[in-house]
Amino acid sequence: MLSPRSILRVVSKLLIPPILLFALYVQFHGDFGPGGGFQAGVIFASAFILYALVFGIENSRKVAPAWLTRLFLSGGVLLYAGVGVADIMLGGDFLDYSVLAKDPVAGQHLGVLLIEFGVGVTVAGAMISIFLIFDGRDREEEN
Amino acid sequence: MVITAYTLVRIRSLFAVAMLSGIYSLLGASLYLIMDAVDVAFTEAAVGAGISTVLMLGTLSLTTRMEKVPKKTSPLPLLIVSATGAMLIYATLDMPPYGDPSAPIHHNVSIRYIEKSGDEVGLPNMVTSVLASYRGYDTLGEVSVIFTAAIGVMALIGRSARRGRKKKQSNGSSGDKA
Amino acid sequence: MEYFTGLFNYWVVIVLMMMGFYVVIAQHNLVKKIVGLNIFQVSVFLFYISMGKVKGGTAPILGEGIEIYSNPLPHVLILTAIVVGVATTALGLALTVRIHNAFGTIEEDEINALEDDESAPAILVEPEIDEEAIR
Amino acid sequence: MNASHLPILQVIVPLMAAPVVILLRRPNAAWALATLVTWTAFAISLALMAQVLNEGAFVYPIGGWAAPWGIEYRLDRVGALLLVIISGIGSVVMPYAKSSVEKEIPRDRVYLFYTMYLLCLTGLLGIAITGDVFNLFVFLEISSLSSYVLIALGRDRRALTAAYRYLIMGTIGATFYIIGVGLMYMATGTLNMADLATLMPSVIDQRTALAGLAFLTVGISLKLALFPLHLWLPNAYTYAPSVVTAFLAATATKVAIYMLIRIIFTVFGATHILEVLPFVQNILMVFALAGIFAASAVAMFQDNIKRMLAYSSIAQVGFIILGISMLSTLGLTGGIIHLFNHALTKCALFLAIGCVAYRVGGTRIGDMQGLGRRMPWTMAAFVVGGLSLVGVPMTVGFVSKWYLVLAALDKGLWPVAGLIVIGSLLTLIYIWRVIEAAYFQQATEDAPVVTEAPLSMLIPLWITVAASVYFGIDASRTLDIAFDASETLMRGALP
Repeated sequence: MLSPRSILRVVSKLLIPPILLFALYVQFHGDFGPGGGFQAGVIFASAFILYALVFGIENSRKVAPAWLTRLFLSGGVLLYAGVGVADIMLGGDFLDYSVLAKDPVAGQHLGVLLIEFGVGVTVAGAMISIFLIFDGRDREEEN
Repeated sequence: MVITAYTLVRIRSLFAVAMLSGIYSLLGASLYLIMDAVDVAFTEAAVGAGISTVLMLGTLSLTTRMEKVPKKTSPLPLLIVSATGAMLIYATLDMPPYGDPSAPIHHNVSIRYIEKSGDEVGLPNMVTSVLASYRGYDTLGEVSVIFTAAIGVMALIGRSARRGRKKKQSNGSSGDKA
Repeated sequence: MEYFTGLFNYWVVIVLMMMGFYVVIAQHNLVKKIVGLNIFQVSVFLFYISMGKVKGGTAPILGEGIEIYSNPLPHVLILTAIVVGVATTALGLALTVRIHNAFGTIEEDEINALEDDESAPAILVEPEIDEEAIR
Repeated sequence: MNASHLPILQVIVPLMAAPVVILLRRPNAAWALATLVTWTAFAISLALMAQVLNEGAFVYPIGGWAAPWGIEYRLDRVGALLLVIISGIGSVVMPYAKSSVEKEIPRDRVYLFYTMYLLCLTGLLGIAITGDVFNLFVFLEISSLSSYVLIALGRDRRALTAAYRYLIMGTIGATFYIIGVGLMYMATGTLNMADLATLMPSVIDQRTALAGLAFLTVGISLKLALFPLHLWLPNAYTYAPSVVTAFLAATATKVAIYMLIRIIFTVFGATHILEVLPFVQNILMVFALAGIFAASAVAMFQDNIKRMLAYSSIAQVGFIILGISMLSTLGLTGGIIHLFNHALTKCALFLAIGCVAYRVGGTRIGDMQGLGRRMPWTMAAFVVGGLSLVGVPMTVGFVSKWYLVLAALDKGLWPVAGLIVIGSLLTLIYIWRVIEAAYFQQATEDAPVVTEAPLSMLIPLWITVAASVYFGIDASRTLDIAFDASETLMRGALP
């Protein structure tokens, strides 16, 4: 009964959660090992692309509608720049994370974590929306 | 890598070109790894071999798969390339040898990153500390570049509103003003 | 002799760079030009990473008992440059798709011929005017 | 928050506005926000200019890290002048943009257009203020990527190929630039401009540094469309939307010229270059003169006025490079002042042509017939702008040409001075063709009935025209800035 397609579906259903988890690991572990926001964003997006390839563009659009990817895209940039502005408000220079907490090193840590998150969000949003636009055109013509 | 690049120049099937370009990136990534650039290798593998190839294939499915045979070839490009290459070779003659620890780049700015970043930023991964803190502003620029590209692609080949709305109704989501 | 082995690495990178550069300026296919641009850029990145390498050094992640690290700064620059590269690629490919819609070809010679043909309708009212040409 | 953060706010305000526009999405809201932001940026740039004039050059460390380790913003007179030009032109064209964009861009893409516009502004401002060569590359790419998109949004399908060609050439230029930066970095181990400037004298005779200079110059020359690397420019300017052409023509190439000035004078140092490579000066001068004459000659035979003005831009870039190539204070003053003046003049001319395109729908010489009577204000503005381009006294064009001639005479280059005058006269020929069509020819029978352009487009047009006359009559302020700037730049070269 199992068609090749359903095998694909089952396998990818099994694969997608670990990929997402791995993305989060890369996102927040980047300070210690290799990795960081950018790589995490790409991995996150690739999990989504796998989903889109297996379950079709239309379904994946339900998961990530255009307004959501737009929010991701803009939110990341705003978060990053917002951290910088917050530093100014707190009396430091732009992107000077030391003022974010009492202890400069802790402030640095917090700042890096926040901006890496901003990077990850924007990159994931960008990759997903670029992929959907490229591939979405394709499918539309088929319909 | 040289072989891959050469095949790329000769081959006419664009599909193969896209795959080979992915392979080229992957080879590049492994070279980065050999040269201690783990972060870079990671990124190149994900981006060059992953995202770029997917985009190439997407483009090919929207355009054509085969390249046509060019009618004429001109010697000018070869001339320009040779001149540029010669200039670069000329530049290498005064360079410190590969891996030389006494090269100027290892003695100026980088020392502080290596010696102090652990205390100043508190992260063991120096690449992350430099990327996110010392040169954090570059990274903000980088995020803006990727943002620009995504919006640019949207502006160029995004769905037009008319067709978008048709889709939107079936999706049941709102928010499309135009 | 050591002088030459020391520089050999750079020379290989330069050869790769120039192959990519050649593809960009000599090829007539728009997709292939972008692939060439990719090769050109990846080779430039290799050049940066090679200069960051220190003999006997390890990856620049702080650890116990490690004395020599490779230079982290080129790595950071190249991370940024890779992102810029993929952004350029995405935009270039998007433009290629649009050009294919508008002209029906992605060969530079044919596009030039079409551009010189003034009689053809040149104004695009809608970005996606030519539905049939896509497939 | 106080005034000391102005340098970073200059760039960060438009940058942060871009994602907000994406979230707003309504065309009118997008336009309103973009206008507000560009005007804020203009105000900030004026404040910065005042600060530079009062207190001299200053530095703003980003991230709180001191210079060679972190990235710093470094602002001096040239940089401040560039900021004023970019944000000034950027805010003047905004009221104009509203009607023009509504007509030329599909409605559902208008907000994307303004996002791109803001990002382009961010990139250009970022280049003009940064003190770090790699940071410059990042912002160069922001401005380039967004300008490719802006050009491709033109209605003609040839806009697409123009943008593609620009993308390829621009990316080659940018890649050459990073090769050059890499070679410099290899020779010195730093990326900070001030740091590079102190280290450069000791390594400038090394082949690595020299090749770096070569790659930087070629890469930037691609961006600034120095003849013969100008091939991307004519089509890009011809087919881009009117607002984009006016904005990019006035700013993008100027910023590239600024980069060249920074590299040659600040980083390498003019006198050092002259010591090691005395022939560089002549090479640049030959290319500049060849560009002036070749581009002017081509411009004379163009049927499309936008394309004619695009070729004229290449010729004017030639004039500016000519001033720079003299590597003297006077020549540099001429170059910088021409940079400012040409930005004003070309912006006015392209805005005028944009008005014509808005009403008539075409920009060929034939479309201009009889327009002198039907669109009197637009055409009068075009005439004043054209005279300024030629270099008639009482306009800005005269002041800068005058200084270029003086600089050439000062160096004893009589033939060059003569060529500058002849080159300016060539400008008269192609501008005259338009004037003749507009004032001395009757409109054809089937020409559409047109009226004057809307006020929202005329006012920005006349602001730029008035500015180009004002700074032509009272040039002392701009001249002072340009002269002081060139003196510092030349001195920066001395040990």
